Amino acid sequence: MTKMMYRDAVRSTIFEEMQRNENVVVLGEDVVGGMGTAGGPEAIGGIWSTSTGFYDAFGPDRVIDTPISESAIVGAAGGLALAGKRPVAELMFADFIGVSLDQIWNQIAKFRYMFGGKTTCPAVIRMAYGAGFNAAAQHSQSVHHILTSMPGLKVVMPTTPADVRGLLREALRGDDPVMFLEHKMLYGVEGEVPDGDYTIPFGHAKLTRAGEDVTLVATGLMVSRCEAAADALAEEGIGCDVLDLRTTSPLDEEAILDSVEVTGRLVVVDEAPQRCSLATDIAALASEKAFASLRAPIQMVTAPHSPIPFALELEQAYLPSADKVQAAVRKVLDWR
Amino acid sequence: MTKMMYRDAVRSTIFEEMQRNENVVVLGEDVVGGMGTAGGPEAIGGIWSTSTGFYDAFGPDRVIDTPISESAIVGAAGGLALAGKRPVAELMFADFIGVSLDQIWNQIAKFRYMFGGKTTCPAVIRMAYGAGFNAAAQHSQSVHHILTSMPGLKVVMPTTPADVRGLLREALRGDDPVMFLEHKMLYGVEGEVPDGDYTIPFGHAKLTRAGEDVTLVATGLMVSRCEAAADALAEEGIGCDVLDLRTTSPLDEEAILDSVEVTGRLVVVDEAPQRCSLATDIAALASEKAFASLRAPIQMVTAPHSPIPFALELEQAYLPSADKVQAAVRKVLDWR
Amino acid sequence: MQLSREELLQAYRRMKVIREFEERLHVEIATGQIAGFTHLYCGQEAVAVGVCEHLDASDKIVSTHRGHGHCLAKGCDVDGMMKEIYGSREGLCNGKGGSMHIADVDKGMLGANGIVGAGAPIAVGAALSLKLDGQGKVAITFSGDGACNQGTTFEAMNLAVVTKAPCIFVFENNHYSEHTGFEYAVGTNKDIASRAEAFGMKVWRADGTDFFAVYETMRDVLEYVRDGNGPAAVEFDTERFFGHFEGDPQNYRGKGELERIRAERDCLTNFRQKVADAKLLEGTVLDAIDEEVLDQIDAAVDAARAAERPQAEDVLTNVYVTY
Amino acid sequence: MQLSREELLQAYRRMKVIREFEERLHVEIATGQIAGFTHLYCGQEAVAVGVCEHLDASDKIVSTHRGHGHCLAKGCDVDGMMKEIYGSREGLCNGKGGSMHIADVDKGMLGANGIVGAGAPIAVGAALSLKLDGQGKVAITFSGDGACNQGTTFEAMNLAVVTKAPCIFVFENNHYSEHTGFEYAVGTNKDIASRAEAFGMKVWRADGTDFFAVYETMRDVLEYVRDGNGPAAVEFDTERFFGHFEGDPQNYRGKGELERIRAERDCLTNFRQKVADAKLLEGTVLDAIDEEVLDQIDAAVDAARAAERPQAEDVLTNVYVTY
Ligand SMILES: Cc1ncc(C[n+]2csc(CCOP(=O)(O)OP(=O)(O)O)c2C)c(N)n1
Ligand SMILES: Cc1ncc(C[n+]2csc(CCOP(=O)(O)OP(=O)(O)O)c2C)c(N)n1
Ligand SMILES: [Mg+2]
Ligand SMILES: [Mg+2]
Repeated sequence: MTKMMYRDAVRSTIFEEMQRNENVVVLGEDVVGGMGTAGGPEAIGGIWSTSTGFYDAFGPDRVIDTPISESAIVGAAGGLALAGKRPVAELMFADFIGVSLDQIWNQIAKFRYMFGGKTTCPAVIRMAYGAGFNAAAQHSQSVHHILTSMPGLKVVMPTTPADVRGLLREALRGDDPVMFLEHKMLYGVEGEVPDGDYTIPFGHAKLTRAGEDVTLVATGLMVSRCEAAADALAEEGIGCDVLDLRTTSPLDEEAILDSVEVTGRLVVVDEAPQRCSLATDIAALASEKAFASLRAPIQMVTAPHSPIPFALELEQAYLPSADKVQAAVRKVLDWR
Repeated sequence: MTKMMYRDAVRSTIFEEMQRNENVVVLGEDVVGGMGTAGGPEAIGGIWSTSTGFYDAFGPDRVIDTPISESAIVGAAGGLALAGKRPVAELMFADFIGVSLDQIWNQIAKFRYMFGGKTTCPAVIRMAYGAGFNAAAQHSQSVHHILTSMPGLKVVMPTTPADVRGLLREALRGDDPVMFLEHKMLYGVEGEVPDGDYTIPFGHAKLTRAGEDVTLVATGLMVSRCEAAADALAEEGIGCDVLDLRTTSPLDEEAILDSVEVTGRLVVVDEAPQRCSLATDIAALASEKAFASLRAPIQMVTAPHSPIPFALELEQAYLPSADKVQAAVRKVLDWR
Repeated sequence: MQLSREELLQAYRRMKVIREFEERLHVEIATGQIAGFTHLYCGQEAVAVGVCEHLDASDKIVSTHRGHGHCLAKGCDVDGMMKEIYGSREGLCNGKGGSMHIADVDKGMLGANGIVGAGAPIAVGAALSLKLDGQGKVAITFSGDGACNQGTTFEAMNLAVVTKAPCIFVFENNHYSEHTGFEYAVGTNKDIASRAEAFGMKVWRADGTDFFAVYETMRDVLEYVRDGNGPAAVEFDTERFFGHFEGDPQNYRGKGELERIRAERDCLTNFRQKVADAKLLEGTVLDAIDEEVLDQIDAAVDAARAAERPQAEDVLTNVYVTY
Repeated sequence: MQLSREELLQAYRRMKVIREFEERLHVEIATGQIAGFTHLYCGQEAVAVGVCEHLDASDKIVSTHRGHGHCLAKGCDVDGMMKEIYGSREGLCNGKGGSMHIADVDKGMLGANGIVGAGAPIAVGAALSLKLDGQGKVAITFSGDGACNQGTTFEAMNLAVVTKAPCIFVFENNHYSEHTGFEYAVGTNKDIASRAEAFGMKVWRADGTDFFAVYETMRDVLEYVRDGNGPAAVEFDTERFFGHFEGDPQNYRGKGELERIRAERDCLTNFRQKVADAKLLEGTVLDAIDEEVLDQIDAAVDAARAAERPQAEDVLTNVYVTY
């Protein structure tokens, strides 16, 4: 076991994988930094410090600093993958899927299918998502529901350094396009990381709190808010299962349904607004497949249906909080 | 009453509105056609024939033929709207939100909010969506769930010529950005159209079949499949409410919940794949707000989780059919 | 002309295969036998063949919605393509892709593409891969005069220049994007190539209806790019003989335009003329090829009609490698 | 120099307001009082002011993530902006937008923008609206040397050329996009303007640290565009005095670079020098303005600190006009 920050887990895993497999190639804006300047390369190593030292170790052909051209970045990742490489492309902010969605959705997600299974497309697209920095409406969004809705993409949302390492290795060694979503507010979080070359298979949720009264399902930053709510409720003798989905596509349906079968009560927490969200996706799943077990209406704790506001107070009010999760748990327990 | 095709309802409504309000401006690829050719302007009037005659009537400043640059088209619509005009932009295929999503999602949807309510953005973005033409994975998609998930956008999906006219007028006279989704397979459908200058307010579903056993909820082409299923089931004495949502944002929650309260059984039909879809959105709504009424698990009849295949047989197997809807109805009726 | 007799015969045959493949599709589509949108390459054969005759399977190309010619020139199987267009399970893409998505990655053909302009960034990525491999291989992206207005095309050109990717941007200017004229839609101070030049690329221009002009130009372009000088661009002036898609009324054409381009700008006629004038090939030999090609296309259509149809359960295969 | 004394004083004051607004923000941000991402315009004042002094409220501008200077030059209220940056309900956008989304549509300021390159198409739309109005008004989009690589910028240039929109593309080349140098990221055969030229636009270039150069150049550009000749582009060579965002270590700078540009490329020093040399304005008058501006900024910060905070219920207002 080693202690490590989330951002370092990202960086070290890619670095090790680049050492291990010469086909792994990194590209993105400022992944090197300093190109074409007096200061010279390695000025920054990614604005999230997730590629520091890569350029010095692997050079410009494997660590490709790009202009501000997200469509070209994702498209080039697609071309690299079709040609046999394992690209890891960085979108500085998940919000920039807006300027690159075609290459994600209509290209890399579909190559294998459209081409009759005769190619693989092992492109990993990393992106920093989520609110909490007061970065306002265009730099704070959660986009997992959009990507999860798209067949051909796998969508990964790690919450801990240990999961980052296992899931990122899995992504880098698989043959499918993976959207690797890193929550900005988690980059600085530290955690224990197992030694050794482990991978974590996709589609396996993690139970981070166990209880028999209510099932809480969440991803990313929302997992810790569920845990806080669960811990507070535990003091009152209310027991919650907290499920960290870890990947939203594939989805661990079984873990959700198994828990709901026991608790009969489900609260889904999502940082995105509710309409056509992952929250509704999971609620719908349970309402179809765990119908007989449900003892109360499913509650969804999500962001409201608005863009993300700038001001401190507004962003705070916007985001699902541990308090709102607690309130939802009480509501499902108080039903009838 | 007049008989009219769906595509003619689109065209005549915009044409009349252009006559009525000089601020209405049309832009898009080949909305004129023939620009810069020996044949001269008006070679096509939109590939769906939804702007035939516009150029001759209103000239190049109000009927703007554009290069193949969807981001610029939607962005220009945004700029026109901020400057006081009422642009109607055409994306030939809804799939092209892939190359223009930023301008839809991060720009026109958010101007009003980000600018503290100090502007309006009356931009209407029309797009042809849906499968049925064997146009394969990049020219057949349903995108309403993606757009519905985005706060700031209104999403309209008319199914009949009469609804086209009322809803399009409402869109053209409102002050919010509207995504106007026209199903390709409906363009050739004829229907009665009321006379006079009527509008249809957004957020009002239409009950197209009434019955007390099961509630069917759908949009676009799927409405007719629900109707076909309902008609067949009616012969066996099974009564279905069929709700055509008409707009998915805003959503007529009341109509759905009222019907489910009576029937206790809900089948949601969606042309898109299920994950984070409108189908899950409505299932989640009912599972939260009509929980006590539900007498069987909600069924979702959707496309499978794959890109849209090309071959006739495959596309047919891919799309929800009236038969699949019937089977789902029987399933909810047979529960326990 | 430095081509051997074998090379000349092969080039002619390839162009003829494309021509007859497309002429036959034109007929077949009219009978309603083929579903979906089909864009025929007829008229532009000299570009695809003049470019691809220089390549081997480890060079890559990325194509467009009008992709049959590029596929055939890069060596995709005629039967497999015809079956794909007919939507058969035996098609090159098992009937899942269709006309707009034909690919054969093993042949270095990274896909036709239904999204205008989407191919260019993909080609840059392929070129970056080839640069890393260090074998002097190149990636080529074909773009129309319409596609050259899509943001992705510009981003790709700039990215290629910045990264010195061995990528060649082949612009096929057939003067129309759907129903709109080049003169209207493409803002330039001269032509498409001059735009590419402004991104810092070396550019070439040639008559795209003259196989020899294309072939000779590409020799220079390829030498430049294979030598590690970074990307390059070429603009070929060409013609499409059919409508944008099958069913297009072509109101945008001038009077007699189609007859004129068929008469004066046919790359096959042009080729025959040139090899006859230079006494390189005999008409009878070419006539024999014509016969063989017609038979080959007949056979391909028969095979496609008889080929196995896909099954409902095929819908859910190949979404991922691992599920 | 054809500016009146009044005009000169106003221009100086505007530049100084921007300078002090930003210098003060630099200090305030360091104390952790201000949330979010803030990009300071310090150093580029002559561009914003040299451009906007020609405009009135019915001309439109579209700005970038580095938008404070453009906003102030276009007449946005100093207090309202400061309050917005502090996230107050009294801010120009009620605290919902923040630094990256300041707008004042009534003043013709159509928004800063957090998405690099997103402003250009919006400006073309505004220009098309102004063209339709027929009053000789223009729309101006500001783009950085980084933004000029985004596909939207190219699409916008082409669309403007094709539609002859009265749109001006102002490129502020400050040599860096975040941490990357212009030399690396921007493929050209000469400069950014030469790319714009290849789209068929008339282009200009000038020193962006010299107010008079900017102002005089823009007089010509505006005359050309207001006369109905279609779009135009201008490239200004300029400098940013702070990091990309507040907190940037600026490792990409050369040794002594910041000191040098502050010493040699400061548009305010330059302005003072020029008006002194030409005996147009007295230093004492400018000193007095400096004092007034400092007071104004002090007052703005005080007001912003004291201003009303937004409430949770504000989150859901203004998503739509009608709900
Ligand atoms: C992003 C996108 N926009 C629009 C279309 C519709 N479309 C298909 S082909 C085409 C014209 C392309 O013109 P050009 O690039 O000149 O190629 P050509 O058809 O002449 O071969 C258009 C507008 C599309 N497929 N993708
Ligand atoms: C689409 C997009 N990509 C990347 C970013 C992150 N980003 C913000 S500013 C910036 C650099 C912009 O450089 P330039 O256009 O030269 O403007 P400057 O910062 O020099 O004013 C980048 C990469 C963004 N906001 N939007
Ligand atoms: Mg063309
Ligand atoms: Mg810059």
